[in-house]
Amino acid sequence: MARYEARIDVTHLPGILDPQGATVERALPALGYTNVSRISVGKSIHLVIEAESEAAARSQVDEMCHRLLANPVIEAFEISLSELVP
Amino acid sequence: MARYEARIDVTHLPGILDPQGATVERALPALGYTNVSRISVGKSIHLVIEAESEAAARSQVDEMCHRLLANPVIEAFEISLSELVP
Amino acid sequence: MTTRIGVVQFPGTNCELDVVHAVDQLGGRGEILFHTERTLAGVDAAVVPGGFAHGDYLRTGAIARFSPIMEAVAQFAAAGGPVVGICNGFQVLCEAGLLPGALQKNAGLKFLCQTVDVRVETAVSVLSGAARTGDVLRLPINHFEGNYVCSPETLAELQADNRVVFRYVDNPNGSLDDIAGICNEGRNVVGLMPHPERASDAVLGSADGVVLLRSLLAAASERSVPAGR
Amino acid sequence: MTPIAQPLHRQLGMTDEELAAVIDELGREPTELELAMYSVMWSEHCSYKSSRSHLGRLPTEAPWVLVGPGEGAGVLDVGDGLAVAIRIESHNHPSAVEPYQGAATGVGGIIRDIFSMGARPIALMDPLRFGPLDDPRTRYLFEGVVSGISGYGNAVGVPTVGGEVVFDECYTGNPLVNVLCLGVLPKERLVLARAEGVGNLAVLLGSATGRDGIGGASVLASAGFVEGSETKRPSVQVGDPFEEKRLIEACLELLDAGLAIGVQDLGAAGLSCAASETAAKTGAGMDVDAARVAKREPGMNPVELLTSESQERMLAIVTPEHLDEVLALCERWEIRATVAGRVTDTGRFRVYDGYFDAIGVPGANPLPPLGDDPPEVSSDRMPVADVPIGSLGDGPLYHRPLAPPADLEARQAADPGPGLLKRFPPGSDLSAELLDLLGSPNIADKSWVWHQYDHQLFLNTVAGPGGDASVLRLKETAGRALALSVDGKGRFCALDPRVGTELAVLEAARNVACSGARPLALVNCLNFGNPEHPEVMWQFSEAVDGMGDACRALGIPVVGGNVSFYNESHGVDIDPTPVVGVIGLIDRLESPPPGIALRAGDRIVMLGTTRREVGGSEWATRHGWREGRPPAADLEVGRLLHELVAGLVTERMVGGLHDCSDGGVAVALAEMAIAGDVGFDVRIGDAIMCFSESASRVVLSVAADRLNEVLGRAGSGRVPSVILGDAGGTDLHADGGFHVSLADAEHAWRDALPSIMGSPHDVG
Ligand SMILES: Nc1ncnc2c1ncn2[C@@H]1O[C@H](COP(=O)(O)OP(=O)(O)O)[C@@H](O)[C@H]1O
Ligand SMILES: [Mg+2]
Repeated sequence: MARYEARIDVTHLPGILDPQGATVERALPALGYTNVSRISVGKSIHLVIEAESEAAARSQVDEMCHRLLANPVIEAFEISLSELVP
Repeated sequence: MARYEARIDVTHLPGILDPQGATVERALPALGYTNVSRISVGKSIHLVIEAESEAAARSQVDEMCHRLLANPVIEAFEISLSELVP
Repeated sequence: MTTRIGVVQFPGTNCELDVVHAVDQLGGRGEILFHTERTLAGVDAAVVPGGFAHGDYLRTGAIARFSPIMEAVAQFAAAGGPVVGICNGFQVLCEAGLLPGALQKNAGLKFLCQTVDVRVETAVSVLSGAARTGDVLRLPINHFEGNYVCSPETLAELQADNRVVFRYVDNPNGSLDDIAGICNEGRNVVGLMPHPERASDAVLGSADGVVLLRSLLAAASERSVPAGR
Repeated sequence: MTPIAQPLHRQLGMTDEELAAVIDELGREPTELELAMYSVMWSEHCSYKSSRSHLGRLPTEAPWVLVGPGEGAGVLDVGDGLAVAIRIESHNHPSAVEPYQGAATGVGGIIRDIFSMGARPIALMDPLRFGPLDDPRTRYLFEGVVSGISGYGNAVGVPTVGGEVVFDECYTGNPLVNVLCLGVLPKERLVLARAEGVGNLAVLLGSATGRDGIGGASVLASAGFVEGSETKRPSVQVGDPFEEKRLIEACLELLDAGLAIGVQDLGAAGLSCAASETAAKTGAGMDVDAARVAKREPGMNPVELLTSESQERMLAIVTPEHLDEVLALCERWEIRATVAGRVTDTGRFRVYDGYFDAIGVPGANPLPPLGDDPPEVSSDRMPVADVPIGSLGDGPLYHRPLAPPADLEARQAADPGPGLLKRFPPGSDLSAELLDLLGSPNIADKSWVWHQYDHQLFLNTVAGPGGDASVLRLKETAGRALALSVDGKGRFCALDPRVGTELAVLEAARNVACSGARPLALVNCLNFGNPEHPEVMWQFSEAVDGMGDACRALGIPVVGGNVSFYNESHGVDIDPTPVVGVIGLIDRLESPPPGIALRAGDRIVMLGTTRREVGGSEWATRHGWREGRPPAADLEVGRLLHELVAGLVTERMVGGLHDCSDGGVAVALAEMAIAGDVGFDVRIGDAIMCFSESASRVVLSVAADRLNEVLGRAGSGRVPSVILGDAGGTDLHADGGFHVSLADAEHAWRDALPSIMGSPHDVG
């Protein structure tokens, strides 16, 4: 059994409104930042998972994202894995 | 002027409890996931910034995190930058 | 000469008129201060009321604290002026650094609108001067992010200086040390999650908030900081 | 495998006949944009083409009705110069696809209907229907819908003061999410969205327009619904309560300052519907320039821009002289405002792409989004749509065939009474039955739901969720208050839609009477199956007649409604579920109404008559019986009861009172005991008498020295009354019926929902 650290980057599906991002973007010029655009605010989830292989870990995390961690109807997610060396 | 895409990974400071992470962790066994631990739920912020150099971009994003995007009292953040080739 | 209580309004604030109504009922005069103002127009005290300033987007209070009005509030507070943050206002004051710590999601991950028992832990603050230490008040809470957190050092300080002004009798949201409200060193800036204005009329179920609003009106009319502990 | 490509009009949900009618109207083939607009405007959702022919049978008039059905909301005169606007709408199908956003955008939509009348929204109510909670998908939907209403309603700053939740297997594949909104306005500020005055400008306010719910109305509301179907996912809309909150403030300020002639919300069919409707009402015309619409995404074409259902957008009609002030006011509230239309006298609705700037129409023209190429501006552009302005609004009218369900008589004949009596003969111990009913999600404490809702904002809530009706004081008046109740009786309607609807009206009116109010008006949300099924149209027609009869008998005008058809999954229709909201007025509120709590030492009196009616009852259903007849609905008896009860309450002659509904008198008593933290000792009769859901009954807690007076009043009010027993002790005891401790009853009732919903849930 190996242990992997997973980072899941949950973002909005293209075309889905991101009120948080839009609101932050509106606020920035007032703070003197005029060179920033395309802000989006999503979720970042970290976890540790035990699995036979990286492939096994990835497919379970993917399933967890679909079932619980993300909302596939409006969110996209990207999984990055790295093995934890004890 | 170059354009950079920034990803900011906002996490909870160690020692600051994370209600969302805790709740997800409690929920997982019921869903049949017993091999997952150390779950934390934070924010992932994406934005595009124009700057002279990667260093300039990084230092501005760092300042933006300290002032606005993260709350140093409870949150840590990590910035990753990549240049956007037009 | 009626006491003037300035009530800050950000886009997304929604309890401003309730606070004005409650203050007026008690003989004071509530005045709305729009977030783009740069002065407090000479009011005797400032309230940052509840609601969802800037939608609570990113973090509660994160964007609101940059509003021009907040600089005026900070100066007023630094000069000893009475400042009270209720619910979202408490969150804004924490983000603005006028109060230590932060408020994050309730432990149950649910919005909570219910009336709870809150104990007054010190009568030495601009919001509790007319109350007695140990009084238990029935006050409505109405928040998703009311779970107070701070560093162990900060907590130790708050406890040592007796700056925890209100505690929940039965902690509804996981708040550190049952904290419902705190004050700054000067004790002229108070933030709390419960809504005194929602308990300002028996016909609404409780009038226990009146003693707190009276305390504020008294502190405001003196325009001075209660001394000592 | 991919299906053979359908002709465009069919893909858009239009029949060949409807296309022919369009061609006839235009005298030519429609352009793609015109076809898209007609398909949405003529959809069931927008045109009421199947229901219009029936709704005319409802009574709509009373001296205090300022605006009846047909406008954004009904408006009532409540005295002291104040008026209230009220409306209810469904958001069923979007909520089944994405529960949080579906419910959230439903809240946003109904709120816009209210402030478009010039009223400040002050209260929401949310009648909900789901399948049984043992299904994980249902728990996910329930949790998501409640979070969505909480997340949006709380943040937009409109308290949710009451509602309803019912769980029944017929809603498993098709939950119902109805939302009612109430607003107040100074009578003189009442505005109706009207685009008058040639040359006046239509200013688009609020969110940029994205690809949300393109054709959403027709896709989601008018097509048979298949659970989780991928094709609908692009139509999911995301709500932004912060944008809406700023829109409320900006629009009300515009109207207060007299800067807007009218404001109209953008809902189904988006800009094409809003712009054409406002002008059609005055017989004027309207030109719209798609190039002026702020786009959220690059590359959006006029079809998308005109039919997009992006949330949080309004259209204000303003005179050119006022434009600068309007834009300034919007900037103060950080609201995007762009001149997108212009009133004409052509009697036509014309859409251009890149025209206004060329002909010199004033106002802001937003920059196109990154990566977009704006259309070439030119004054000799041809319109991309050009239709008679009225034609979009008056869609086809269908007289669909009606037929009662074949098995109706058989089902009605099978009364569960005898079977249940065999299982629970007189003298059997009903304690377990009572505890089971108290723990049934349909009856159990709903505070798990309403603790998530801000129900106190504005300091009006004298009686919030948890009792019979919710009571709101009107601070602006001399002590007046409103009472509100929403009720639906799907199970009764399944057995007899006419009687079931009468029972729903009776219950809502009864709840309102229990707070001492006299009923002012009713709004309804008619949730039905597929109107192409003759059984469904028969149910619909019966329900309309039942509502009409009940409203006439009780003197309650119907001031607004909403019809939601196609509530079906996998070809199975839901039970007919008309939901009604009744609003009542309390002329003088000195102190809060008594509430439902039993008072230790009081006598317990029941007004009304218990008959052996368990058909469609919660008790029978829990034992697997879904047949029989619903309780009789004697409308005259109801009217007399409501008048008596309202009188007793206003004269403060009772210590507490509660209407009998789900679970019968046994459950009503238990709820009163829990609320009053005191037991009781009563005599009710056998199981049937304990759990019968006979209509028009109210249980009273009466001080001993008031007893004879109350009984006398009942007699002279021609309302039967019976003394059930006394309040006291810590046990719930019914002679020869049940005997449980107050603690056990409270535990069963309070912990049911939390223990089921405790942990977060799997999408399943
Ligand atoms: N979805 C909901 N939202 C808010 N309040 C609710 C909801 N469901 C039930 N309630 C409240 O719980 C109480 C009991 O509901 P219900 O049993 O339907 O009352 P009644 O039987 O008198 O119509 C009511 O006050 C109602 O407002
Ligand atoms: Mg009911």
